[in-house]
Amino acid sequence: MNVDEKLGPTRRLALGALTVLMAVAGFAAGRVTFNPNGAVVQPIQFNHRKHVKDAGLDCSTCHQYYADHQHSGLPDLALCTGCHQQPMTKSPEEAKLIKLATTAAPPAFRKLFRLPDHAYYSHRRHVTLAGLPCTTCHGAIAETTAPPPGPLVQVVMKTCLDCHARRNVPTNCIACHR
Amino acid sequence: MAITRRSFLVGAAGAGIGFGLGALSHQFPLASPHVGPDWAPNDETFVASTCLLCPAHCGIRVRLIDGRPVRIDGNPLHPVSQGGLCPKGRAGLQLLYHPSRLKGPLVRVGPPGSDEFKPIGWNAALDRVASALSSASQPGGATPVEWMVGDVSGVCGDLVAGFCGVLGTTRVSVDDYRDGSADLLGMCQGIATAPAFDLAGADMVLSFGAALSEAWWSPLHAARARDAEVAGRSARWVQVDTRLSRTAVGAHQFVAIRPGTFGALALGLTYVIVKEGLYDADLVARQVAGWEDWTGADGTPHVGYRTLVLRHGRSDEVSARTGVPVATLTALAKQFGGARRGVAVWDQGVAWRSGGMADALAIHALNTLTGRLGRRGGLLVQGPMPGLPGPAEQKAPGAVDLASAPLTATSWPAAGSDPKVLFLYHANPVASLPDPDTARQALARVPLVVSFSPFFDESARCAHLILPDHTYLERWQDALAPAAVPSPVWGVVRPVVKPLVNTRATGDVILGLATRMGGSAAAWARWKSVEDLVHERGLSLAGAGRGSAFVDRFRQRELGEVEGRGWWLPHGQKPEEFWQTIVDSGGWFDPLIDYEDGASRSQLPDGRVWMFPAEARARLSKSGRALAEGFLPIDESLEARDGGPRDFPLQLIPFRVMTLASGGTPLMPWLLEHLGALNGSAWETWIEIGPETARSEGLQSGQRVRVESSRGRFEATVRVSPGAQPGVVSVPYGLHSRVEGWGEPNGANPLSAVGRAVDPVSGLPDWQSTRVRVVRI
Amino acid sequence: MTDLEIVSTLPQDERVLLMPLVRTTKVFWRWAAVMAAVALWGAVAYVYQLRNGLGATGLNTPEYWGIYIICFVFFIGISHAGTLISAILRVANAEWRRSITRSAEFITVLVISFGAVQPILDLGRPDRVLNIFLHSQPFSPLLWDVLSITLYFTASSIYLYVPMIPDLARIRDLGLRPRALYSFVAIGYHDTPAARQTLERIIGILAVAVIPVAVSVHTVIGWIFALTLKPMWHSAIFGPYFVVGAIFSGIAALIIAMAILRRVYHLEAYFKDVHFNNMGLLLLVTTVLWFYFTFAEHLTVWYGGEESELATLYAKLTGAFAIPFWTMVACCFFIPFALMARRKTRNVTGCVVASVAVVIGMWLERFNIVVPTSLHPRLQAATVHYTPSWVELSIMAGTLAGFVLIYMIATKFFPIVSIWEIQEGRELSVHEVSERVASYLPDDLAAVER
Amino acid sequence: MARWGMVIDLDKCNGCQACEVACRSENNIAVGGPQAASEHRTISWMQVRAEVEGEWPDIRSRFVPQPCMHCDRPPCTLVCPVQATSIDREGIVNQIYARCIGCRYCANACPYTVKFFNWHKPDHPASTEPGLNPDVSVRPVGVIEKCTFCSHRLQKAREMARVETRPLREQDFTTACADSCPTGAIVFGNLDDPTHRVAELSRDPRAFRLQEGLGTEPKVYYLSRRD
Repeated sequence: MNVDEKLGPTRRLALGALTVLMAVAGFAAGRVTFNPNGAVVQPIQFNHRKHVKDAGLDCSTCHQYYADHQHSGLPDLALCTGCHQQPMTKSPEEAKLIKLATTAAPPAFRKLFRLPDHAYYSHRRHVTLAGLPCTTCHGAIAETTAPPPGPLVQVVMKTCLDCHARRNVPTNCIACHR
Repeated sequence: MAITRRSFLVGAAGAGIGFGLGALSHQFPLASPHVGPDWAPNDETFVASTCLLCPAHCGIRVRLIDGRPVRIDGNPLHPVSQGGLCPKGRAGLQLLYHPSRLKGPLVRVGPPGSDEFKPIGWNAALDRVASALSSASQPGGATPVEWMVGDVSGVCGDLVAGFCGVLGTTRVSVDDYRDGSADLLGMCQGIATAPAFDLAGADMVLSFGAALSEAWWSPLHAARARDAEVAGRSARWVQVDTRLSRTAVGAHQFVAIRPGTFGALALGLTYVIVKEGLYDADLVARQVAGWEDWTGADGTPHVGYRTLVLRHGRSDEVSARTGVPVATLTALAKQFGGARRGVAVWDQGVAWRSGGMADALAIHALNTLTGRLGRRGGLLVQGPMPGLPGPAEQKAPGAVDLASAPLTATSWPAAGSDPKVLFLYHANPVASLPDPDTARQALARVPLVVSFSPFFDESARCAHLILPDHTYLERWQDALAPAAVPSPVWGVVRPVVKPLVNTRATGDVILGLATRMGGSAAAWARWKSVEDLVHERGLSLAGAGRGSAFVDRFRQRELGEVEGRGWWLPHGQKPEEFWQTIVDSGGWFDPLIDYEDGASRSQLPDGRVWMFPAEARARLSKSGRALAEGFLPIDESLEARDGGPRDFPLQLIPFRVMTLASGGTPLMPWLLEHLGALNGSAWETWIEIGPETARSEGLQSGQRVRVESSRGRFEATVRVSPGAQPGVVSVPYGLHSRVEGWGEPNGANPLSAVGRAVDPVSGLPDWQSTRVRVVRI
Repeated sequence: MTDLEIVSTLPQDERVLLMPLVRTTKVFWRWAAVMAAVALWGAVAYVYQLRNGLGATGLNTPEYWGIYIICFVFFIGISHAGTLISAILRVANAEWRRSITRSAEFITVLVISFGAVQPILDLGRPDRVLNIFLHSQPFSPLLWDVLSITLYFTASSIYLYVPMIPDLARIRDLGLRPRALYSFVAIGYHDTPAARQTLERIIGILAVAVIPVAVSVHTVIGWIFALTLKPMWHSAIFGPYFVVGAIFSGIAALIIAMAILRRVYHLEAYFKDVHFNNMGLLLLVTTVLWFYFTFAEHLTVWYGGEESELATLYAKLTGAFAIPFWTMVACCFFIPFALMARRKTRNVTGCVVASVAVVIGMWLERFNIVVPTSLHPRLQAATVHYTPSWVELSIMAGTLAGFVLIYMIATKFFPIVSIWEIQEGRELSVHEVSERVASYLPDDLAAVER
Repeated sequence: MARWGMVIDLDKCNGCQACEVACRSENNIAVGGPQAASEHRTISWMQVRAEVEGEWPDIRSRFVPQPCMHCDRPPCTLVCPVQATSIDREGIVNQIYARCIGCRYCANACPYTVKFFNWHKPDHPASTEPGLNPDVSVRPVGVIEKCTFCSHRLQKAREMARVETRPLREQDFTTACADSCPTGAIVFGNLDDPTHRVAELSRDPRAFRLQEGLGTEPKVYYLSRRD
């Protein structure tokens, strides 16, 4: 085995490390590619900034449940057509919206900020009772001009616990786990 | 460092393997936590309706989240169930969401015996049935149409009966729970209904094998009554039974008795009561006939019941026959005779046996003798409902009366010519008859079998057309409380959810068929739908001038008092408002009935109550059984009939479990997970035997066995239970049908060993006279 | 020159002891193939279990723990063969230890990893195993267990490795293949007297330090059971009882390994009858100790007479578990005691027979501790049974085969008997021992007085 | 601070098992099926067990419904290596399914055998998913689950009370089993609040607890005229 002889220990180590690195990268790529809960693709390239900042709409216009429900709610396209019955701009997305809204089964907006099933979160408790601003968990979603593929703020358990600790709110496992 | 070919290959191989593993990692159930794909407002609402899973018709309150039923609770306003609900009622959700529900009407395409069906439109299906009905009806003769009905409650039963009247057929068989008590009341008191035992008002309840906590007419009514206080102290419940049943566990005293000797015990109790003078002699002399010896109109002398009791009820003899110690017998008799409001209760456990009617008469005599008829805490008769309009109201002469149609299990298929069209409504004869092959052959002989089953069950597989019904959570109906409940209750069954699949209410199908047939049939079917019909009935209640929509218990008492003074406060100004209140609260009831006016004691012309009335004596003496002095049954040796104890050493007693009674259970896995509370059995038919029997037969818990009689056999799992009587094999009944697709129980039909024996006297099935042997497999 | 030629020319000790590294027989390959196949089958079974959940096992409610936990306790017990025995012998200056310590230490290091993997096989969510470190709960005996096993594994590995360095250096110097491996693991050691002295000092410290760690490992495993309220688990005796049982099974495993090595690598000259005799005596002592503890355990339960405890006890003595229980007593006491108590049967065959019995018996002991108690909870009729599924049995066979396979491979890369210690024994110890023995003897009084 | 507890009147229980089914419905407990039943793997957070004494014909029996006892000194929480189960300040012994590694140590430590393991992936056929209670998560395979005293109801009730700015009342929070009992045998409430019925009943002379001698201090009390 001549090749064996040529490779010095350093190069051999480098080769091994490279292989491990490639395998790790491959594993990650495989997991992402075949992830059943992949990137969130919305039917319409909704422009939050235009609606919230420019048009001055309230969050509850579309997310109508946030004040007194667990979920904040997502609008269906029928709600959009309340304003966009006729084209208001020349935006191709708007044209797409009007077209989609008239189909038999219009596609729905998909949830972007998602919690696993075993976590209980109530918008009423946090927004109405505790008075948290939306940005605490949703970040600068109001500034976006197109739907982001993933959440702007990664909320993990530590995020919740830190926030509770900062605000001196008790942390009890079953208050959020179910 | 330059990338050599070797390092590239090694790296690529590593990456490839890593990629594969990464992709595969999602295949394992241990992958990342499940994230709900969607959001929902999760709005919670509650809708009141009525449970149709058994004849008790308890009130239910369905919890809906965004319009989807997610839980069934009891309706706290319901006057009988008062917010309680049995496990079966709660499991109704599983019927609704069962994965094997038929998605729409089906028509057979394969040959008979095959399971090949294909979907068909509702209109095409109805056209086909209507044309078959029209061509089947021959001028002059009766239409050869037959119905088999499993549920005759409320408007649906009336629609079937009315439609049969329209079709001119009397061939209806009903698979119901008759226990012969209505028959008995008719003979003794001239009252054509089953008695209402006022359990809540009794200070002593002496139950002869009645499954009060399990499969009684209204187990919740009984459960509430057991813990009720009567005159400041809690009532005493005594259960006389052949096995330690759930009811026996819940009773204050359990008296073990040999199978088939309930009547003998009643005789023995009467003997002590007479000897101790604990009965109301004055009342008996005034109101009761047949107690003392008497001479008939034709001059023949008759022996009175008193004489018989004294001759045949001696404590030592009775004790020897029943296995109840003399001391227990005497104490029980003294307690019952001394109770101010004692009542003796019985059900199928007594009646469904050869000789059961005489036993029932002897038990009934206890109530008669102690003056418990037509008294609070005794034997009442349910107060009358206001007349409800409906499809069966104008009965043609000779029209079918569903109340007297016999039990399917014993008499179907009837002898004689086969029908041209057979409807199966809530009936599954292939599974519930002792012999599935006979049922299949009978179904195969009929040119058009129409099943309304929402599931692809054994009989639906033999049908030509399946027109699946809604579940009771998706349709309109009404439901009356069973006769065993003293006050009249009219529950509304309403759709709590839009039909999940393309099914249609059978009532609407019947109306549709009648309309299609035209002529008198179309004239009869004047309602748009069952909803229309229920609505009409509700409006008629608004005009009845009594009763109320369901209200809470304080208001119930208040209403009773107000009504007692002759006032009636309608809910709302208009009938529609009254109707709306009824729908919202779940139904209508009348809290005030005067039970002590004597009408519930006797409606015979002479106003007297008969003990062992003439008709019963005549029927008994014609029965061909060995009788003492004309009508008192003598304990026959069953061994002699079935080839002696050598071949069949054990006696078989089928019993009902709350969740198994009245079928449907195999479709509700929640119930099958908790079948036998007493021995932890689940998902299978078991037999209960005592430790002594287990030793003598060499059996152990958990073994699979075959139970064989001279008539047939079934398979089961052995449960050795200290609460089982030596020499007796008890088996739960009702786990015979199954639908593939979700949790299939290992069930068997004990009737295949029992056969279709009928007691010739009462016409009721004879389930408790079977001798069996148990063979290990 | 091939490796074989190099080794063939060496003096006796090195020639015999290095021969397995350079010559591999067909029999070896055959056995290795069989073991690899079984181990692979075990891996297949585990993948099946991963896909189907622990439902693939025969476990149920209340039989929550079964074969995996039995094997866990059993393997960790066997692991006491090496480090503990070798450390005790070293500390006690038992000269006959020289040829057996290495094989014993290998058993420890390999078996402990196979033992430690068992609870992970038993986890419902092996993907979350890191939670033990991320969210530790200091009161859980399971956490202590993870820590003590990790410590023991580390300590044993070092304790195996350090005394092996001179041999590895020698192999490196001989130029045996794979050279990279040997030059890497020999870490530049050169056998000078100073290096040797440092080495021996380190070994001395390690030998003392590893003993409490080994004791803690099995004590904590005993506590896993004893700290619950379960009948016949909740017992103060469990810590020492488990330690004694572990040493007991460890000695037995070591005897079996010695006998096999002696046979397959023709090491009769190194594993001599005296070694078996001495090990047999150790086995005898631990047999008696085991019996004493077992008796004490069961007596207290019987005397206490608590209802649920008695139910478990009688299930073992006369009930459903009578066969495993009395087999265990026979295997762990009567057979080894009868064989080891007599000088005549304390030969190689006798020792092996007794050891095989003890290993089987000790597996049954773990079974008798885990299963009868699980099936007799304080509240519930005992109608439940436990039958291990094919998955559990396959994984058990797979781990056992995996252990044997890796042990076999280890003997192909590392000398299974410490060469330098043998040589040291030949060169120094004879003199040292006679001096030491002389120091034990009574002094000449006249000389002292003068 | 509340201390939630339960009183079960065995003299009233008639073994109807409505509590078991109500609990299944409320807590999305998966159906095991005949296979699981034959393997003793059925999950039921509430179990009605029958105690039978004597021999035929002098035999008596009673039903003992058994949920998690929610011990004040729970043996299960101490042994958990990952803090997946713990007792909270109001005495509810919880189980965090997302944390649990499935070692089943807690199940072994529990003297009441009321912790259940998901041997298989819990099976909820697709058509039954709309009927699942959205307030309770569906458990994954390989974790322990147990009665939580319907703590999801407590979350909602407390939130509702805060919305209506009033204290939590007795009727606001009760468990599904207590709700469902047709004979009213199961009573739930705050053991430390003298106005709650459980507080009164737990001091009844008939009251006892299971395995009291173990010192686990269960918060489920039983009432029985029999010893």
